[in-house]
Amino acid sequence: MPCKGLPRGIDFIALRHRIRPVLALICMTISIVNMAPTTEKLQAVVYQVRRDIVRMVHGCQSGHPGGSLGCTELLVALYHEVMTHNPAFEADGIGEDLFFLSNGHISPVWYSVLAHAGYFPKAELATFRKLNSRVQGHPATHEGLPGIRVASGSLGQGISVAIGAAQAKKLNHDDKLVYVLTGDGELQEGQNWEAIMYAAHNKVNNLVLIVDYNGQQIDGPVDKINTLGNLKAKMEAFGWNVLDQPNGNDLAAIIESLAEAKTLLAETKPVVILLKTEMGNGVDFMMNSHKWHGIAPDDEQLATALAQNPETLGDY
Amino acid sequence: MPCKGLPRGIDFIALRHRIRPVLALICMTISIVNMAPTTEKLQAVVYQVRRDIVRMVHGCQSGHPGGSLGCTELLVALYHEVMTHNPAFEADGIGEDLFFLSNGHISPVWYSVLAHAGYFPKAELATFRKLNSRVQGHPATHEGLPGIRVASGSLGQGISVAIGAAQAKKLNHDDKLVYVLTGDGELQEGQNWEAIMYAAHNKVNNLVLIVDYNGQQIDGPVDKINTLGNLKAKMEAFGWNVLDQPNGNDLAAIIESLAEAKTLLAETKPVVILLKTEMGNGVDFMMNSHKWHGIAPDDEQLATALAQNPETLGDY
Amino acid sequence: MKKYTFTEKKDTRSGFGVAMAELGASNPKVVALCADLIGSLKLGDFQKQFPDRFFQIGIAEANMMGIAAGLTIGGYIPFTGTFANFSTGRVYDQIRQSIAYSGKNVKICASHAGLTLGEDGATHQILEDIGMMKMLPHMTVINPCDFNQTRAATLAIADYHGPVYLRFGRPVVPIFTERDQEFIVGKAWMVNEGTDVSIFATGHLVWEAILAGEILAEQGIDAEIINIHTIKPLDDEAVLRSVAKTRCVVSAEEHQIAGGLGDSIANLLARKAPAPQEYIGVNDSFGESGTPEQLMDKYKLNAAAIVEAAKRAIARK
Amino acid sequence: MKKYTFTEKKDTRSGFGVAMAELGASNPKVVALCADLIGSLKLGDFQKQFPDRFFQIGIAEANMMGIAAGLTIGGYIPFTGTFANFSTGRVYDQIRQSIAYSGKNVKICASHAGLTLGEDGATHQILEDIGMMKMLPHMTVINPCDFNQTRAATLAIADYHGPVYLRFGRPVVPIFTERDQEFIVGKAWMVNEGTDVSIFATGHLVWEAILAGEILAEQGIDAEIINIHTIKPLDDEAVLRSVAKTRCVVSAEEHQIAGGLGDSIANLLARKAPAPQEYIGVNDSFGESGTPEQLMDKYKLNAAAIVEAAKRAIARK
Ligand SMILES: Cc1ncc(C[n+]2csc(CCOP(=O)(O)OP(=O)(O)O)c2C)c(N)n1
Ligand SMILES: Cc1ncc(C[n+]2csc(CCOP(=O)(O)OP(=O)(O)O)c2C)c(N)n1
Ligand SMILES: [Mg+2]
Ligand SMILES: [Mg+2]
Repeated sequence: MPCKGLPRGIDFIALRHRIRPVLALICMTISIVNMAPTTEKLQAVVYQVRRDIVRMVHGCQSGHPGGSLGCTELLVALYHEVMTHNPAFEADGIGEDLFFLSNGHISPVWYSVLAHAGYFPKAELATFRKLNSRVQGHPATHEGLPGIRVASGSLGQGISVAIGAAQAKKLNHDDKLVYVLTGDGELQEGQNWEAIMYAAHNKVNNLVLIVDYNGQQIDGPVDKINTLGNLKAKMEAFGWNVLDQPNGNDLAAIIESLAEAKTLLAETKPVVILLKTEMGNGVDFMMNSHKWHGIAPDDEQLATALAQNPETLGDY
Repeated sequence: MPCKGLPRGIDFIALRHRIRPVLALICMTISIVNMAPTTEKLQAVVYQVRRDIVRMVHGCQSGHPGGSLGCTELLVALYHEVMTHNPAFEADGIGEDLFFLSNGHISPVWYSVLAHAGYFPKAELATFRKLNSRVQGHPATHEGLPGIRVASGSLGQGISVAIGAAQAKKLNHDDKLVYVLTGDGELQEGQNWEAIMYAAHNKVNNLVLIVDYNGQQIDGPVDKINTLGNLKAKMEAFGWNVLDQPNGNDLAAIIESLAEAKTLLAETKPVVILLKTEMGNGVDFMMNSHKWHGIAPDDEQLATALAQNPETLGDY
Repeated sequence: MKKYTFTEKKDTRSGFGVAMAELGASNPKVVALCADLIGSLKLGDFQKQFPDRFFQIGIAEANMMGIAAGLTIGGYIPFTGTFANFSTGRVYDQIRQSIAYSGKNVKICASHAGLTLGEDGATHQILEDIGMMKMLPHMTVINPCDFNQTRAATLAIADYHGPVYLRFGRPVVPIFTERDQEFIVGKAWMVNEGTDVSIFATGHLVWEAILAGEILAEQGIDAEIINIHTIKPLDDEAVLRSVAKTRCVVSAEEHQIAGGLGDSIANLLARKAPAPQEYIGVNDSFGESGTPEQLMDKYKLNAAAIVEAAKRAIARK
Repeated sequence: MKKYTFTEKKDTRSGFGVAMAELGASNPKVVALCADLIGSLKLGDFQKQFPDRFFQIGIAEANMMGIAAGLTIGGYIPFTGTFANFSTGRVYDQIRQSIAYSGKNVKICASHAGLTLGEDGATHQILEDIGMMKMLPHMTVINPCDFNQTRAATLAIADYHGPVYLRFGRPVVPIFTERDQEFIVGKAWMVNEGTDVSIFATGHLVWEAILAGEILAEQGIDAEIINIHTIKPLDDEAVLRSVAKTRCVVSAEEHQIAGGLGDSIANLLARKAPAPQEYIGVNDSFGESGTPEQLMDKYKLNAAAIVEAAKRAIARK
């Protein structure tokens, strides 16, 4: 369960050291007493995250709106509903569910969701991809942005890292889970298959892999560039339990798949969710194409995009 | 069909430039007029190659006898029966079937088979792994050893190279085939899966992959180290036609599988043969274990090994 | 100081793209490979005009290097295209074994090198690629300075047998070299003769060196500026001749200080004729997001920094 | 010349193996990973005694680096083990992003570095690993000289926070340093004080430098010999102090001349105090099969070559 309801706008960086233990306690307490929010409440976050994404990418005229929008519901569901996690942020994440973003180019959605979950001030989103920012073009740790545990951007490395974190949890007798998101085009990288093979052999059954199955990569549809073919059959042949989720932009469907994944882990296999998403989801002119993988809207396009997504929690 | 019957002991290096065209012509002619040899004739080569392998490894007290012995029948079948090839050696291999060895550590079997096929003097086998030799520990091109077109030894790269060579053949309207051999442990390397995915997507149907499916790697059985699980299902899920050959040390069975592979290529998919071999085959104390992956026999062990394999074509 | 002017700015990668389309037409053996970055590498024209000789590999750079090696066996001249990071560090062992050690005629063409990649940040801003590629035996390493020189270099390496690493970049920068220049692999280009200090620059830093030369000239300092477009093989003679005259050095590159052009020059001079040297380069740190200009300023890879370095070098004579 | 003797020869990788077993017992956070080379890396004892903290990755080095990075997140100190080639060039981008840039406390332990790997030949004989790893920001690079120093270094880096590249080798070589030496990361070890020439050596070349020092002493040449076990961060002070006295340099390493220890020294001296330098290293070529001794002789990485280089360096003062 998430840690929601923390006051926003607080400068967590300054407060961090003094209130860290208190905050963690509050957070855990909230997690316990808080009832599962309705997907309506989550939908409000989704709208705001979408606004943040297009505004961030517009603000620096670079970045990746397509994949970010496509994964908005997923990340909102994870951080605002499914995961046990601590916005006061401890890098080792002991006792918490962990999330890794292998397809680091969709950083905008992660940054926005982290900010709304209380990891860092929303105001920092305005510095996205700008000089001297902690909100780097691709997720990075060295500036100490809370919520990020490893850098990504060069594709294909995240599953391996997630496996290491999951195996560390086992050594630590920590029964929380590790989630990792990859792109579908990204699965063309061989390192993923090394990791997928290893995770099955070593029964890493505290790991949930989610594939952003949007069918698009930079140069075109995945099926045209270098098809993944029957991905479900591939993952099963590699010894994983596979969940198909054709409605990857539907909050309730996502939450259901994530719950099912958790149950399936009892079987000693790692689990993958093939999450059929729509690149650019929520901004009509960005949908049904790979064109918005990595370009920024102009002023007019921004206005159109914002008009389709009401401000719900306050723009940064 | 092979180019057999060339006189042995000729210094091809010295002769190469002058007699290259003549030699090629002779070779092609022989290929055409020669009847398919009995597997008995091939078996004689097999014995001699086995002797060469253990003697080479013993001679420098290093190298990889296990995998080499396990693939002896395969390489003999390829070079002395199945492939159209030219021992006068042209690096571009136009109009020839090509063979690539991805698991370069089993170089002894390749060197011996190449020498017996007439690519270079058998006497050079005595220089294996020694200073200033062309017969390097792992196959290499820069010393100009005829028969080798790319270096290998660092695992996982051969299928990619073979695909490139196969696609070049298509550009050249050259209908000959490309064969590539990999280890089974080697398939843990991700680059293989990049290549396997690409070959299916691009319908590289002039490529035959052979997996040395001996179930062993350095630290133990593949199933214990990092299992390939259902490799057939994996390869099929990746869009390949798969042939199982449980008798990978039986010449007739190998030849049959290679013929079947050729037929199957008509289907526009690349073909893989899962060749169940026995590491160390033909030397009883080297069989049934991964122990002889990469160590050399002592004098006594050498004598035992040689006693089990009669000299048929003359030791180098 | 010789006058260099420009009327137009273009990205060096577009020089590559234009040359590739020309090569496609002029040399039927040239093939191109790309790992899901056709637009970034400016390979769209080649792809459209020569679809049979274009290979879309997908996001699998290791496989791309192997396939390129294999294509040479059938007599082709493969040009691989992806970002500089994924052209080198991602695939070093593949280049090493299947291309360099195997002596394959592959041209590894790398865009978005260095800090000027900009907003994507450190994971993409490779600053170690020259160092990696120059350590490889049999490898030629080229980093041209503008659109025209990149075009010329691309055309030249098609006729140069052996593996080549060709590095270029993303931002638009002044075009100040001649369109139909002769590009000789391994031959340094004398930008300006001078007597007080030798400035050896490569890639985007050549224009900054020219700007620095103008500022220095105003201050009465006569800088020799040499464009080292080929880092390996280094034009030893040109370097030694210049330093024999000026007796001090500034090296300037969009790369880590360790391992790049500067170290090639320091190596040569240490062996032949030691001289004080000041390095313009990134000092053992990763990059970050920002615009190209902001980053070149922050990390001191610009004319102002070269001017200061030149003065320090001269003071140390 | 100070006297160094030895009674025993051992491989440096065994110093690593012994220390790993000790660390397993003394530090519950230490975990080991191996990519199907347990015997070669001498990790058998660790594996047997601490099976829960041993990870057999199989032949998948990229995955190994990622898993190591992930294990640090739960508070562990992962030591990865494979051959030097597969520890660096094969996985450079993975180390760069998931370990170095991410500031992960991973110890990349690499055996069979250099020519002394012997018979396997060039595909395995990496001679560029020091250069690659030293270019990476945040990376520490260590190449100890014998069994005892390798053991000491392995123990030391467990307590040193941050990514480390530890390089060692296959052949048995003299043990001439003390068993319980203090190993301070980044601190050079003065092997012999001298006044005529500074010999900076690392790894297997340190013993050769000592032998060279003895020969030189007989000829009336007083060589200063310094063991640079930590190539990065370089002990600038020790280098500068020595060269201020001797005014000439020999660098000696089992590595390409480009990019290694020699270039780190040339870089420092070019910036601070230029001096004539002679390089002992492999000169832009791949290795080949042969015994370690044959190869070190053929490629001139031995005492005799150091003696000649020292004389050339002195003559150039
Ligand atoms: C190793 C590597 N190669 C290439 C790239 C360039 N790149 C960034 S995103 C991308 C496409 C990724 O496709 P997918 O994973 O499907 O993500 P989507 O486009 O759906 O967001 C590519 C090729 C990279 N970042 N890393
Ligand atoms: C990239 C790479 N990693 C590790 C090695 C070391 N190595 C050589 S052979 C081998 C085992 C290969 O297993 P397999 O492919 O099954 O060959 P077999 O032992 O059956 O001959 C390993 C790990 C290598 N040569 N290359
Ligand atoms: Mg996609
Ligand atoms: Mg095997």
